[in-house]
Amino acid sequence: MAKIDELKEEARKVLRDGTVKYIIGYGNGTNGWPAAPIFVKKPEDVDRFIWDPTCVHNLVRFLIDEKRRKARQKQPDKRPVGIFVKGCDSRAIVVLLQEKFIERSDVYILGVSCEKAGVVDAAKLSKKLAGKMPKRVELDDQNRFVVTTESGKIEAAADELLAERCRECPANFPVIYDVLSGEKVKRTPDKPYGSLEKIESLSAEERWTFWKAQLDKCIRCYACRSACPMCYCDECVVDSINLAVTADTTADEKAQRIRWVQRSAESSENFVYHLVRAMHLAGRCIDCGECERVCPLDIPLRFLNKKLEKEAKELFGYDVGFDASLPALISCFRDEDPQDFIR
Amino acid sequence: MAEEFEPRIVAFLCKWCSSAGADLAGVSRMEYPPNIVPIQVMCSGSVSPLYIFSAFNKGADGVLVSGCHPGDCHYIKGNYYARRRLNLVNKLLEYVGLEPQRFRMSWVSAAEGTKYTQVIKDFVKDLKPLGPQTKLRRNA
Amino acid sequence: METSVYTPQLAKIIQTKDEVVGPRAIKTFRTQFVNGGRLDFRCGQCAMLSVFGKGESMISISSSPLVKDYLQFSILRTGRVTAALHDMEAGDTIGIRGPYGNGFPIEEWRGKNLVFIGGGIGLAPLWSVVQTALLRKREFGALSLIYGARTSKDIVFKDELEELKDKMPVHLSIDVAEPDWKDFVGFVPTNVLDKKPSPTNTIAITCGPPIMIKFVIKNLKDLKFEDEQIYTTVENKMKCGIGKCGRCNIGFHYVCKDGPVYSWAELKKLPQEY
Amino acid sequence: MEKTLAKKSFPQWVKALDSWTVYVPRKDDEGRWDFVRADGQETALDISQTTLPPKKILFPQREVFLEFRKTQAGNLETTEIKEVLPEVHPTVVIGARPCEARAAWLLDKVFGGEFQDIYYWKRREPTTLVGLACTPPPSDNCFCPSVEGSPHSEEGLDVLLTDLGDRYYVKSMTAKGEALISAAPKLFSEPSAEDQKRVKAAHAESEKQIKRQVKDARGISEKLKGMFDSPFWDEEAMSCLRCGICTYLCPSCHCFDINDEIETSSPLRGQRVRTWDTCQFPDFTMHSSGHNPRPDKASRLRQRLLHKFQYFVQVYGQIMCVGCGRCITLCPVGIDIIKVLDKVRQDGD
Repeated sequence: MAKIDELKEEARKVLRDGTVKYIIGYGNGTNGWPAAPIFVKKPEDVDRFIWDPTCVHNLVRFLIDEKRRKARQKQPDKRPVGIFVKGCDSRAIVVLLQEKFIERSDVYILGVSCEKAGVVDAAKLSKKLAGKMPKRVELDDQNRFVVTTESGKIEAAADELLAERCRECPANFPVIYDVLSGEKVKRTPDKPYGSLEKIESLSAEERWTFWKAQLDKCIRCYACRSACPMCYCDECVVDSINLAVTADTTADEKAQRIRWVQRSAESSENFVYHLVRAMHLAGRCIDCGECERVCPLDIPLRFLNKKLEKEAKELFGYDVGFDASLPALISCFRDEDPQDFIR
Repeated sequence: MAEEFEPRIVAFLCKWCSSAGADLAGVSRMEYPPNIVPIQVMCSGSVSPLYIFSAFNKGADGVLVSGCHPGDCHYIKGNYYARRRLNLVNKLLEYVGLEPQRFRMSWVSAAEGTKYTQVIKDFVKDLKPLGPQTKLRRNA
Repeated sequence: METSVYTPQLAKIIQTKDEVVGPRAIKTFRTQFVNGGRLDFRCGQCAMLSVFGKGESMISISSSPLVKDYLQFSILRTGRVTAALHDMEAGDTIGIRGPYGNGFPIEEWRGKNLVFIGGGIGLAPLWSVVQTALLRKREFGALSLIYGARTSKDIVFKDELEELKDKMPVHLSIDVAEPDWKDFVGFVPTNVLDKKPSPTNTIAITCGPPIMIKFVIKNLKDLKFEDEQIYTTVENKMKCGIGKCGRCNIGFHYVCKDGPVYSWAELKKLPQEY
Repeated sequence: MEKTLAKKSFPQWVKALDSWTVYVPRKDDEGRWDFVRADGQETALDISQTTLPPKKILFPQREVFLEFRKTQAGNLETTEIKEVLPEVHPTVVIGARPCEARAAWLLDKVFGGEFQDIYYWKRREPTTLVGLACTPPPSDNCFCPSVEGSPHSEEGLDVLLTDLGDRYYVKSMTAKGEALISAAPKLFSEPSAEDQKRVKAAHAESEKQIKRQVKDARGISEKLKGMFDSPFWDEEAMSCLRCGICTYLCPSCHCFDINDEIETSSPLRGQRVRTWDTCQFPDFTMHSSGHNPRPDKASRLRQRLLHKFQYFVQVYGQIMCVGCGRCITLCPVGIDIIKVLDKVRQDGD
């Protein structure tokens, strides 16, 4: 992974001359996972920024909070917000720009290329360390991860600990940035949707038993929705009362609001929630894998969105997160869209 | 005679053609199974995936979305959007393991009363062997 | 067989009366328990009303505890449950559980003058203690009511207020002047300053929208009312009503159990979380 | 009553408890622990960090309170409700951590008192908690000694097992605990003086192995009283994603929601259901008018901390946090309440 020393200088400069409100990046976490999101306002704090294979979080999510905060302030500070992005994160910004949720001028992008490798998979690493927490993770020059724990160092081939999404990553360098560190190493994964084969090869009944067993675990803590940079609706289908209630929302509007999903974490309700979320991410999910990483019950949610990403590519030739001028997947069509399933 | 399973189908019928096709079938006294619960929508493009998942959640054994043939859409593009969106819904339902026959999309114009009855007959014929839909159904 | 504190008793609506029509509709319901249910309560306590299939809503009981043959609730149409209640008529069945909350400490107010200051639907919780004070008139000093609403159409208990006028001074107000409106025009807090209730041996009880309560308390302080002489009720979202579901707290107080009635002396010490 | 139980006869003991519903911690193939029904394949107890604490057994995520229906006879419509009380078979939870049992002891205070929550007690009374002392601590983020607990605390536990290598030292504190031992008396033997010395040593050693601590928790509780309006909370909650992990997985979090869930709308038939709820979601406190006393994530992080470290102390005299470390380990953005509490202690203004 590229180094961020020049980016730090850049960060110090923009903070000092005030062109940027604050910068979202990664610093040292204290809960056992080396990296954690931090927010730096002062130039002298720029040294707190780190960059290593444990910078797994998608920080673009915090641009949503920033927009909400500005909406609540009477005279909001219109300066852009700085943000460190990997390849996948940058594509999330492209989708937010595509949907006009943020303006290009709202964000100052410090791009870091993943070059040969990518980030570690938290679940794989935790399994390898038998639950123990890593102190540091680095990538050595033979493309191996060196993991330091309190009881010494462990080495593993990058492929063994690399996050699934990095192995299938179409472009591991930022597609949009103000400043960039590291070269753009074009990598064409041999099987871009390889991880799906495990499920697609199952029979219908086996697939059902798999997904039922997984989604029955769901406790509806909504971490997948909270971590997702694309899930920015003010009012979600699963919320018990509408969140966008204002003083002039009439009683009838509130009373007639349809409760599509019950609050109970029952299998039927979990399915409606996860299927609707997957559909709402069709053509918008940039496969940053956060939904799967944050899930406390390890439900493989990424496979739901990756499947629709594959369909969007194969059925409609639609790529996500590369071109901010493209219309959304389901608000455009081609004459040659397949219709064999219509009878 | 054992109580034969009668599937209950929720059908989203586009007002301008499929629903008119259904009326034509009715006016021409065509026989077709009474299993569908018709819901008239302004356009097949307005059928949200949430309606489909919610229908299965509330116990529908089959869901049909029927719209106008490409080019006939009263709103020009509605059925093209529906074609793309409901194709994704179909793939997703199949992917999680719902029996593929349970979700069906069709083009039925206002003049195709016979085709409408045929679509319903085929759909009921497909659903009968599957028995009641218990996978996505809410069992309160 | 012990029953759960969450299970409501069934009750029938015996009479409904439209107090206010329109977007901010208010309706008064009188309910009677079926199969021998009963609920003993104190002034200012609330009950959780159930509309089965819709949910529950915490509503203050506006009839006096001395009235035994019905419970009266005045409800603003504002959400899922209250809209369902407004669509109900006499004969429909609802659920009632309670009583909840600490209620007004009316025994401590013996021998004192009582000034009731209400705004909009805020008159409903006050009505219980107004009626009780009238029925036990000898035990209290002078009673008076200052009440206001946005418009004359938004005034609740219109007929009862007319009758009340010959039992105690009633000072009505509306926010904006109307052609045939002869009483005070302006917000309730300004009406309080205008009427200048005297603080000697007097308790002021105020209920209404939070913004009104804030300024009423400020004005009462200007009129030299002590913190212990001012009582109010606090509104927060409630679900269980018995201090367990964790949502209605202001500081370490659960409003449903430790409130909703507070003297300004107590409320001042709690954080502004309502 | 104090006994010892050879490790190799632990499976027989579990089998002997056939008149109970027995839960044991088990690791799935992704390395995630959870309490599952015992099915005879238990070998020995491991030091486990289950994702969901035993709270899910005592206070399940969904509890049906009552069923309601409307029946139509002619034009007469009658509404009936039927209270649904859980019928719970005597249950044993083996392998609960002492901090999780301590959390059950705290939940007893919340669901007891003036208004008894019968749904909780119908599950709590028939349940026996068998804890395993944490030698060593299951997680790097454990800090139970800092919140008046310990790796071998006994509050809420009926039996405390301590691993002495080839055998468990079994200490039963309640009649319910003794009933488990008398279910298979021949498996247990009297503890020798050596065993008693070793168990004390093991307990002392376990406390030294705790890696994290919160200094002066009671002092922090006092200091928190004056910090309601401080901007401190905005900075600390900046990276919060507003999900429900920290509260749903906390053994002592007990907030819940009550909703009516409709099966059929006409004729109306459905259930009133209690489900878990969290102070981290906006509609937890949102008024029908849209006003929200806790409108942003800063006020909700403040509520989570004040409730556990200040309000609970004022109402029940105990710190509500039991130091299990789950909210620290599983927070997606690494918000660490130990770090937040230390900041309160050091420079809380």
